[in-house]
Amino acid sequence: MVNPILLIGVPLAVAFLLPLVDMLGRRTARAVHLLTLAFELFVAGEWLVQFLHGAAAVNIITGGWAPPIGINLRLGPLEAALVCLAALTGIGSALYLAHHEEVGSLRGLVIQLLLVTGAIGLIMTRDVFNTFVFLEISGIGTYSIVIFGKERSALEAGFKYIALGGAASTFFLLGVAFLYKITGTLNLDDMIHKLPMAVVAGTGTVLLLLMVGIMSELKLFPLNGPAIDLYDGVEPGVMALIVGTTVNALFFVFWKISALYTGPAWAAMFASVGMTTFLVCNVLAIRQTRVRRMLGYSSSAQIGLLVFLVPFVKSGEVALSAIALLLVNHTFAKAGLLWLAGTHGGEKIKEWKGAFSDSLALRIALATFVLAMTGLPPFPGFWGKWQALVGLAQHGHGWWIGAVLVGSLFEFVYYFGWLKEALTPAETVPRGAVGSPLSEVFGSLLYAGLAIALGAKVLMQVWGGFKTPAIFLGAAGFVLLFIRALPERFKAALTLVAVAWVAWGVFAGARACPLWDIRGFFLVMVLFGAFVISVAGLGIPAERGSFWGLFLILVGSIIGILYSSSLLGFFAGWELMTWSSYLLVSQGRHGPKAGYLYMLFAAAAGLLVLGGMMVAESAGVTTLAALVSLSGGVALAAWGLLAVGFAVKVASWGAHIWAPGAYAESPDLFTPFLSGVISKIPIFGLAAVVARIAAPSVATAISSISVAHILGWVGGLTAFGMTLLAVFQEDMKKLLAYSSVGQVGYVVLAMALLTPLGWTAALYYAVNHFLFKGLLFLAIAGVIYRTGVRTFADTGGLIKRMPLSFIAVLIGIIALAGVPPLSGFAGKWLLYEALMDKGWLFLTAFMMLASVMAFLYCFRLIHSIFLGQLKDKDRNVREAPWPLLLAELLMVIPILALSVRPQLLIEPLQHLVTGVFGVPGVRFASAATMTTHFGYFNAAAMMALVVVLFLVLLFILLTVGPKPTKVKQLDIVYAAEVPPSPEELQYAWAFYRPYERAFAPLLKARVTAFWHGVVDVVEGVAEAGRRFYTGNAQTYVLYSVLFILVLAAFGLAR
Amino acid sequence: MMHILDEIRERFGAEWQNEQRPDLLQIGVQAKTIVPLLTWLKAHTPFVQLTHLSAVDWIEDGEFQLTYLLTDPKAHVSLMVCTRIDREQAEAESIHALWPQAVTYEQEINEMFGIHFPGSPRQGVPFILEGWNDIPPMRRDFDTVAYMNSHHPSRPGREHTDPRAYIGKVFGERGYLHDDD
Amino acid sequence: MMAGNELYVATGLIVILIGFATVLVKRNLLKIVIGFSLIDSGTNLLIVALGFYPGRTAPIVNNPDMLANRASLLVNTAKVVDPVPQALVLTAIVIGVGVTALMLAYVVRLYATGKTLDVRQFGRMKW
Amino acid sequence: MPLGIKIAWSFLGVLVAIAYGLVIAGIIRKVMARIQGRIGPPVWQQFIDLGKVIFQRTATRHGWMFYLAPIFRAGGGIGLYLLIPVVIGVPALSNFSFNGDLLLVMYFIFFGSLGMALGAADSGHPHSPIGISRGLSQMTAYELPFALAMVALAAQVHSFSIHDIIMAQQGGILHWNLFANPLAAIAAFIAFLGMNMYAPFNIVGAPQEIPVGPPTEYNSIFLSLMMSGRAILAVAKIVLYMDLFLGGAHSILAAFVKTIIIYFWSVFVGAVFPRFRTEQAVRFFLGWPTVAGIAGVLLVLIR
Amino acid sequence: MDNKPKSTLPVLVEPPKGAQPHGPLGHGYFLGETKRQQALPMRESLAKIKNWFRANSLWVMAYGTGCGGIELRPLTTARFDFERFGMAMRPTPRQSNVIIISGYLAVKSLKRVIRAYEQMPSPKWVVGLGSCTINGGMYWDSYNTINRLDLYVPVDIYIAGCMPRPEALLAGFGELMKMIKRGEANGWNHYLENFDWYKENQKKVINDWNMPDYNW
Repeated sequence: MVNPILLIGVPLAVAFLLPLVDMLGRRTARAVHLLTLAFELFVAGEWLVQFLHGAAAVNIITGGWAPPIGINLRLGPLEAALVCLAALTGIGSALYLAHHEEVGSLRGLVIQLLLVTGAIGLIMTRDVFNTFVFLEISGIGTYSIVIFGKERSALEAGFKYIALGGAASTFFLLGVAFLYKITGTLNLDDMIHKLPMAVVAGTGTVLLLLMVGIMSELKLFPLNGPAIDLYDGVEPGVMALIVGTTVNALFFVFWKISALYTGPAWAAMFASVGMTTFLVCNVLAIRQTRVRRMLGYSSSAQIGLLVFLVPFVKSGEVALSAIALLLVNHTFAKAGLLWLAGTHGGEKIKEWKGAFSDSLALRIALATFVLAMTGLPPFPGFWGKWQALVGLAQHGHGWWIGAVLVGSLFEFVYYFGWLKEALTPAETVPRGAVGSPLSEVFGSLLYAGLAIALGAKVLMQVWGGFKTPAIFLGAAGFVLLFIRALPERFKAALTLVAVAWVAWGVFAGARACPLWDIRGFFLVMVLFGAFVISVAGLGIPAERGSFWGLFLILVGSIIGILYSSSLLGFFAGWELMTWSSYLLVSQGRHGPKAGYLYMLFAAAAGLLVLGGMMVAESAGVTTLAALVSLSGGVALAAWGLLAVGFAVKVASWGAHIWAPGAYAESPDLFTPFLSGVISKIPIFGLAAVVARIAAPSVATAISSISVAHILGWVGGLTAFGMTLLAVFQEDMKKLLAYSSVGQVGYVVLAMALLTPLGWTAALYYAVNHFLFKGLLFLAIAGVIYRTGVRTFADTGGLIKRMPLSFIAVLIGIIALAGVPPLSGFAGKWLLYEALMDKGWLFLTAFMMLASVMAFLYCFRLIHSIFLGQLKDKDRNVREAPWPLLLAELLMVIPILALSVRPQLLIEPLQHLVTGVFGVPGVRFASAATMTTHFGYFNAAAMMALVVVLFLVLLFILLTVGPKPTKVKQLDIVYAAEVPPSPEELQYAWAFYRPYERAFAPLLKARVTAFWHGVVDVVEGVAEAGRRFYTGNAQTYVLYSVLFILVLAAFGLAR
Repeated sequence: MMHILDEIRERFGAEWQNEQRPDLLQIGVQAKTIVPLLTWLKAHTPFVQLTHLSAVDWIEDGEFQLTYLLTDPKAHVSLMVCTRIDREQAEAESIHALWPQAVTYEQEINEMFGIHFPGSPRQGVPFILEGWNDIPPMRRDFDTVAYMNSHHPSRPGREHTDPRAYIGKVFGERGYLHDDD
Repeated sequence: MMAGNELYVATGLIVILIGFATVLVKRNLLKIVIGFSLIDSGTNLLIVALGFYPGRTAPIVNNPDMLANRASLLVNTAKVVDPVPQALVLTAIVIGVGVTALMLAYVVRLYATGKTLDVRQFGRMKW
Repeated sequence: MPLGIKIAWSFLGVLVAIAYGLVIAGIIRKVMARIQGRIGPPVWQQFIDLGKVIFQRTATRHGWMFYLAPIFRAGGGIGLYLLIPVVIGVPALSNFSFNGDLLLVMYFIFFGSLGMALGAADSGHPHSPIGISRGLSQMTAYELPFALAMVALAAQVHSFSIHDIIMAQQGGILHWNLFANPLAAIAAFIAFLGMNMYAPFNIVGAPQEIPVGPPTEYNSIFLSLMMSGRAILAVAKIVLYMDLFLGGAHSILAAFVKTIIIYFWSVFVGAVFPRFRTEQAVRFFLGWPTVAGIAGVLLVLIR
Repeated sequence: MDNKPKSTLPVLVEPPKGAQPHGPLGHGYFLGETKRQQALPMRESLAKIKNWFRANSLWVMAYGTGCGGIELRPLTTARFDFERFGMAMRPTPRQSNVIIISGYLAVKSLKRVIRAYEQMPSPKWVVGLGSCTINGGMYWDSYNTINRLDLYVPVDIYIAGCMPRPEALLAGFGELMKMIKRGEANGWNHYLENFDWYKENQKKVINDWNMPDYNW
């Protein structure tokens, strides 16, 4: 093994020798620089491997003096890992900065090395004063590298930084000196040992001084003003270097020194300051318009989170790996984002429209970093956050969890706001990586790759290996992401094969075990849905190359959810589904904007679900099955949080505003899946997660009827409100979007019944909705594909050109409206019988009203598109492509089958419901007649009656009376006038205007106004809050002084 | 109200003026002063409303008369501004900029008399007549009976009488409308 | 606090406070730099004062025997003032000089860009 | 009863119902004429009209949906009638009500409406969708009091089966739901006005405004199917109301009397009141009728 | 425009010799009857029954052309009450059997009348109300009203007068009903038989013939 002292010695020596080397040429100097960093990486990596195999940490004694007197260094697993990170980031930045005029010069190279050396020194040293020295070395390195910048902004930032750094180093030095006076040693380990024994007045003050010095270097709130300026003003490559080296090292210094701080007061102080930083910086970041400044706030927030976790790790409540994962995640993502920001060059967020549209790898990297930063799976931050929260939960820190979740939500707000811009296609030529040399993007690609690899490794630990369907599909999707050359239809075929393969595997394997538990039920739906979409994809090419890759990842994530037995696995799948569907939604024409809203609500839903799971974890529950054991207030809290989370995800009334946009603006190919399948996954959540808590324990905790009743009314209100809004839509996809949300409202209502019949109704309805809404969205996709328009006013009369699509839509709306004889009626019938059985009379009538209202939009949909007058521009429209029709047929067949024999679905549901409740939902009086306590229904006889009637009447029509003459399109009764054009005859715009007038009081956008209000408040707070950073160096110094005083006032200065 | 006529005469010059009734004044002006006059009337007098715009075919004089009927909506007094234009080059300035409704009148006059109002929208667009291909029907040189005979044949057996002769035959020379009846 | 070095400690503290006051109150960049220098000096003075024990000698070992015998060296340290703070200060002074030089460099560059030394003029980056 | 004979009886029943529907429509015309001081057409005028329409020598059609819509319309009416027991105790006239309960009947009402709407819209005439838009709007509005009344009845009897509801009303006139739950009855009977689309709720057709609304383009044989469908739909609805509120009927005579009474309710209201606009109608139904319906449900809950 | 018809014409205009049945007559029915119907036994009796139905259910196109339009309205009132004869106003030609040309008919209106008439299903009848429809009436020398309605649409019955009162109109309807029952009111057949002749006449007066021919 190489002597670890060389980790410091070699770069230091090289730094001084570099000017000499430079005489051989700048290339040589660069090579030597890189070689040095590679050496560091190699040495630290080798040691890291050793440590991971169980080797003990090594102490290095310098100057021949034993630790109390001499300075010693230590290399343990954490140190080795951090050195690796520093070296890696150093390499990345060196490559990135290679072509930079100033920083890439000789001086720059020296200072880069100096920064790395300083950081490694900070990491390894165990001597307090030595820490100070390395701190100053790092500081000077930073100051000098900043001063290279020619812009005034960089200079200003540097001066502020130096000013606050001066104050901080004074505090630190004073602290060190007094500590030395108190303990008589400068060795950290010695000091830790001796400090508790020293009973000297003022120790607290001294410790406080030391801590403020470190916190100020760590850029915690309120001492982070100059640091944020630095992010904004300094060359991003340099900042990436600083993030990867100095920031990590400083945090490690904090970690080491925090051992001196014992007692609950200090722990509380660390947690509070860390959490305050996390919350405040995340809120303030919302209002930032400049990318790098926003990243600065984000960095502060992330460090705040780490600092917050330190006392809990020290006390053993939170696993160390949580911090490690979060730190690694932050380094990867933040350094990567900074490099990308530099490569792109857009300073304002608005300038990021269409970013990297020419580089798939960079786009993937950007998305990876954003997802990693916001703590989404499978990236390391997710696992870190989960571990941290579990630790907190298990030790009863509920409010801290709440704070972390709230802060994380703000993180979503600004990061995805940024990503939204980046995903929005640019009106002009986008800025991007045109012509960027590989060296410049090497670091970001490396870190993106590492983040993905590390994340995937953990994910596979949770979900299983490549043989599990979820991982298989996810991996296949990931591979597909990179295949650009293939035509989209071919990719669809590949997807088809993958899905079919998985389905074959699943169902072939399932023959042995009883599949018909609830997850098998949803599994069939997901795989069938994915299959249908792939078939449709053979007809309509996806607009973006990444569609099928993301789609496979999405399907994989949903299967992951269904397969998971642990809370972690479930939640990982949940968040994977969230972001993959978000990215898919964003592929639409106005998708990024709609997707952003979708993401925010999905994130909120995810955090609520996470909160609910944490409540469960606090009671020691880690698997879904064990949720049953929850009881009392814990059960109620978990129930509430989870139920609300799932309710937000199904876009219940109040949280519905994301849905129309997301459904309407997502790619036409994806919308059927979004509406048909993804909207059912929260239902699965309700059934598989919430209901497990609900059934036995919430009932005892509080009268479960009322809680369930509330959920029922939420579902009912959703069904009614969304139906009402759907009636007035002018855009066909938006209409279906509102309709989807409303229909899922019925399902939620039926779930909330918590009776066997209710669940039968809910699941029957869910499948039925999946079928007919998928069918409708597919048919509409065909119409949009052929005509290119989406508003009702622009279509009409297409029955003449697209008769098969018309039939598909006709079947869809008859099923949707619940008109006998199609399958929708059985759903309505079950729902009403269940509601009456439960005794929710008003909800029954209310739902009858809502489902009749559905007629209005059903008719509008089919009329405005297919009936009425064919427009001249549509005269040559062709029927939808055959694969799309085939996909529609795949949906129609089950609908017709269920229409004749609802038992096909209800029989399995009987088993399923019996498994949950012990009794089946409906009884079968005869082979075909279903009965409940309230009524009976015979679908087959119904169908027979209708068919016979139809045939008889058709016979009459064909034989009696004259043979009708078909008249031409415009030959209508038009007050004996010649109609001018089809356009003027099509009554499609504002179709239900009188109805709108009648319901005007209900139609005020109150919910939207409420959310606008929320946004206004948050933005107002952020706007007011960020005035805190006045930009004046003196103010920042003053803050540091005041910070000491405030902390002293809290009694820390004993 | 006569003072308005006087003022018009002073400002714009008038060929003749007349107070037909206390609430109906008439004035005849040069065609070229029409637009300034109407502009002035609308801006500075109570005659702000264009009630009517009509034409008369003075075929004997070889002229068309255009009559602009303005109304003072408060005092219920009307002012007829008359002007004559050459019948051969039947063109008049459009006043649709002053009163948008003039467009319709001008369209109708254009269709019925063939008087052209340059700049007015919808000139030449059919208004009442569909597919008219003869000379404008309100011109007095349009022979409606001849047109009838050639286009809309009468049912055989119908007798036509000259109204004037018929009235004279029945009621005597003086007709049936005279003062001492 | 040890008896006998209060004066030095207090002086050091006062100098530090004067330095902070200068940094916080004065608007001129150069004066702010001077303030930081004062802080540095005060800190150095304070640290040295912390290691000062009245009546002890300077921690200079000139007896080669002593150097050879580490055990006796440790014993003999009781007779000298604490050498460690002095060593610290030496380092700190070096660092302080470096930082001050950098600060002055910044001031020069800032003046070149803004033609002013008023610290309030350099707050464009904020919020 | 064997299925074949059942079908035969049902077929006969359908014909009778159509005839009956035409007769009462004729009666309405007569009554309206007399109210207006006219002599009015003969009672059998509807038959003449129907015959005339069938004997028309030419017919025009638009798309194929235009062709099929009358089938849906008539099929909806006939199907609805076939799902409702007309006279209890007479199996021949209980039709096919074993197929489903009140819910099925409620939803089957829409079958014809939907078919009608589809066909009319296919004609490409703007008045058709305008009329449909009004009709559907009005339909959703009266659905609320109607649904509340149905829920009240079903909760009262604890069954959605029409047969059960009839049986629960036996044993005296005061057992009729009309008196057993008068509030629900009020709600349902006001909803009935809207359901029948006579004045004041006849904005759908709105003669003089959007000529005849949806069927503007319909003629000859198509129109005849529509007329028959409308006739039997009206009969089915009043039979349903008779079953639900007036204790059903034990004999054809009782059925005749009761249905006439129910029908004249809407006739007389229509003769007196002017027409509501769509939004007025919607708001009307969502007002006091709904309150009555809610009170009707509460009445059940309190008991 | 000098090729005006020379012959004196009765109420039903005799077509010139050689006029051929037009298009739709060829595909399926002649004089409105299918071959299957023509082959029916008791065709005469059946036709009488049908005519009885038709006569007793006259639906009138609610369409007023001239000043006579105002005379139609009283028919629906209590004083005249034409509903007792089974008549009713229909606002759509697709469901009307009778169209009343109520007074003078401008060329512009003629276009609309023709269109409405052609949209009515057979059998259909035209009633000419007032002198103007017969020979131009007091508008005989107007440049834009037609003088003889029967040159353009087949008139089944004229009701003379200027204007005829509603009683006269009712009497006319009574006569029309009798004619229908007797099978004499066959203007619609005449129209089909002499379609080209009618079209020629129509196109003579309607100069901008922008009416689509897709109806026939």
